[in-house]
Amino acid sequence: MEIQLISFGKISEFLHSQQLEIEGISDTDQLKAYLESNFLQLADLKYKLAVNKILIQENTHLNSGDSVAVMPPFSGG
Amino acid sequence: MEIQLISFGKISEFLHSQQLEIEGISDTDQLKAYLESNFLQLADLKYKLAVNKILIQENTHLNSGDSVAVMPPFSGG
Amino acid sequence: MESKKKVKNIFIQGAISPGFITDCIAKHSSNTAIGGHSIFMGQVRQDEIGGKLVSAIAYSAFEELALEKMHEIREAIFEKYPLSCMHVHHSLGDVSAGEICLFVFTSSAHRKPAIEACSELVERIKAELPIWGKEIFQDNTHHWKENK
Amino acid sequence: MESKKKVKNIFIQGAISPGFITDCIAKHSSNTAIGGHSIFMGQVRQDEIGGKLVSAIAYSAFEELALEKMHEIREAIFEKYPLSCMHVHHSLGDVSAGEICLFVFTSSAHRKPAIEACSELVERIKAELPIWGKEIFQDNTHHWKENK
Repeated sequence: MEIQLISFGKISEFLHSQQLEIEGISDTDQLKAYLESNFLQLADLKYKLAVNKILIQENTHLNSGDSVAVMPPFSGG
Repeated sequence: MEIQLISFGKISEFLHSQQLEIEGISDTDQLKAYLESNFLQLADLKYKLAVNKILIQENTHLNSGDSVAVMPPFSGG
Repeated sequence: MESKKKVKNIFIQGAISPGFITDCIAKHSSNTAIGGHSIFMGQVRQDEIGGKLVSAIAYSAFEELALEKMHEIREAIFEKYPLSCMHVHHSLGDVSAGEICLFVFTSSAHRKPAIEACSELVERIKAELPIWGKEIFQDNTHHWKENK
Repeated sequence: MESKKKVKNIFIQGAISPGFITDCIAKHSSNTAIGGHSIFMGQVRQDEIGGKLVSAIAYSAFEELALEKMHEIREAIFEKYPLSCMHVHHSLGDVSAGEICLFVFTSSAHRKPAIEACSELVERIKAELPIWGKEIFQDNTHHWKENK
């Protein structure tokens, strides 16, 4: 399936925003495992996900065409 | 002895700033009793005294020539 | 620290103008050690008391005692919080409804000291400075303000 | 209360100018129900990190999510405190050391709601809005800011 990946802050320096074409992934826990094994720096960071522009706290089902934002700790203000 | 009386706020409307020429008074408790018996409205109010521009919390000895400020509750800001 | 700092005058005749406040804010951008500014402004309300509207507050003060006390508060706040700057201005005389009568401005490297110092200053100014507000109604009668 | 209020834009390109802040303050003297204004301004510090001086912070945000979240925070704060007004502005892009990057302004009939709402807004903005600051050094290297 197709996931539109959007990355921010320091994460955007090694994991670029992109269209991901992946199979065998149906929820955000699986996506995190996939990303952390492909982008090792991510495993060392605290980060949050937003699915279709909604911040998620728990494992969330993914559909083809969903957008997933990968966000390091916020540092506004 | 002579006391320079300075009054503020609503107290200044009935107890005007003035030179008081009084005998038989040697501390602020006595002065308060004298003022409250001569200016009955004062007895119904909360007020503070400052002797020679220093706010006092306790009974304080008075000397001739001292200034005594009679101040209602503060309402700045 | 110098213990005999000069006692600053905090009093301004009449309302504190937006221009005065602006100048005060603009002056601080040159200090690149500052990370946060906290400001409080007190404004005269057109309260209704007993069916009458407040048109202005006339402020009076025991100025010498107020300035001594403010000096003491200033030193205590500088002692308690790591501040870069602290500015306090209070009106004397008439301030119309809608105008500013109190301006408190604190700056620090971090937000928390600036915010906490500003808030504590406002409380202490209201509770401890010998200043009185006389609320003047539109018909020229008056009522002495009481802080809650 | 209307639950589908318009989502306001809080973002400003570059620094928040003293003139912008002044205009915002000056607009509020006409509201004679207001008794207290509380303001917080965040300013970019020229911090030294590893021997290098910060010359600017470049802010980026997940704008849509930030505006939705800010809308939610705004409604919660209006629900919790009796405010007359609330204004929040945050920079995007480059803000030089000494310039303002965050402006929070609350007004209320009484000082306490204005002060408490302002302080709570600043905390929530820092913790909950998806905004990132990249500290740019004078040699053009950078360091991603971390809020404490």
